[in-house]
Amino acid sequence: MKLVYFARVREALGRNDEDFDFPANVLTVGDALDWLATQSPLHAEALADRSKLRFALDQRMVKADAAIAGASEFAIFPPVTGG
Amino acid sequence: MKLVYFARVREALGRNDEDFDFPANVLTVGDALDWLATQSPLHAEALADRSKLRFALDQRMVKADAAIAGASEFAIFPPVTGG
Amino acid sequence: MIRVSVQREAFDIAAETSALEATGVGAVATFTGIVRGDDGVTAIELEHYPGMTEASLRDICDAAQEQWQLAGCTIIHRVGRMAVGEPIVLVATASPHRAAALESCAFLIDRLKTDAPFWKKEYRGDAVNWVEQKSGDIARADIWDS
Amino acid sequence: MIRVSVQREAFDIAAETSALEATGVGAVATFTGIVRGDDGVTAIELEHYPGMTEASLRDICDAAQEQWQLAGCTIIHRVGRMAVGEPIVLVATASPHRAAALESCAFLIDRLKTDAPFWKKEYRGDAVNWVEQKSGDIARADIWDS
Repeated sequence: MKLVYFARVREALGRNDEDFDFPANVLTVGDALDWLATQSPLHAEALADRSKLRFALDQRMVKADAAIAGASEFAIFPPVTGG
Repeated sequence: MKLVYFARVREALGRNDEDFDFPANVLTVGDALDWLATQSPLHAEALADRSKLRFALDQRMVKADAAIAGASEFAIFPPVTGG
Repeated sequence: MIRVSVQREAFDIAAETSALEATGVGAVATFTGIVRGDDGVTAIELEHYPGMTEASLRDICDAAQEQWQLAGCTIIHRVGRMAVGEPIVLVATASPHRAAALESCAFLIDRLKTDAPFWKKEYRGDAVNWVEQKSGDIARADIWDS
Repeated sequence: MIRVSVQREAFDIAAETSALEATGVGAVATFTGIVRGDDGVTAIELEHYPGMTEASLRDICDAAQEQWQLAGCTIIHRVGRMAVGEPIVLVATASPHRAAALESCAFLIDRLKTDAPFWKKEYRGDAVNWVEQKSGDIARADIWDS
């Protein structure tokens, strides 16, 4: 699955995107965050405060309990601040 | 006193403005309308339906019970329809 | 900044909003009224009361500035003959707050329709008639008093 | 008519309102957001999520057209770096009804602030920080759901 990052998350991770194959027990966005946090100290820190994170699957906003099955693009970013 | 007319009132009277010296017993806008209606059949007709008339004294909107004393310009016109 | 204008020529919305943006606040709202071709109308003609009109538009801007925090308030109203599709009136405001900018535009246009001495004729080809005041416009303007 | 654009360059409000006026209705409203120089801010920089941004802006226009009778709905949002005083965003609507045009502009800008994937950095000279989402913006967007 392609992970894409924006704004503060992108800067904290030092990359725009990366690819991961999640293990079979990763079912939801929340599971994926837990697993990602184990991949590096940088991931652990960037994803620590869930209240400051928002998510999109295939470019649709979703909550942390959304199932990731079938999605090809998983975006993680801070609350939006446009306008 | 200078009378000025606009829109349908102006067209009904066939003039933009005219001057009148109101008699001493004409105190209010309403009195003035009663008196003006006696000046010609054209005035009587143009001023007959008070519900379709609005008034300004020295370019300030007023009601029919407003005193005309001291005013130099008395405008009579239909309800406004701008915008 | 208050700017009112009664004019025959069309207005330049970009120039008007630029002037409001230059007040340094974050929100500019506008409302433009356009000649509608409803019921076969082909053109309109607007008459006004010179002097009183400008004063009443300034009064309406003053009232808006009392009710909302505005850095600028602009009303431009055209007079004379206008074809269907031409702009008639522009109201525009600048404020630190987006809701204030939009709400004050609603106030300005509602108030203008009941307080400013303009009168509108409609043309349908050669036929012409004076437009009657709409009771809905009076009701809408009264909302702001409550 | 729905038109959304995410672009680096400034927009032309006159061209946008002309397109909306050409829909043939009587009322066009606009809201422009401008970079404020509050608290020493000298510039901002906007990042977005290409693809998702345009889709979310179209969704917001669709939602406005469900709620109000609109002949046209336009959202233009700039990205990249902008100095204080520069316009950031334009929302504009055309409707047969003036209240619908103004209210739908308020809806569009409120909704955009919580739903569209833009992120804003503030520059104060060389210092830079990401802007935090305002709880007031969330509360304002929620009003439209009630």
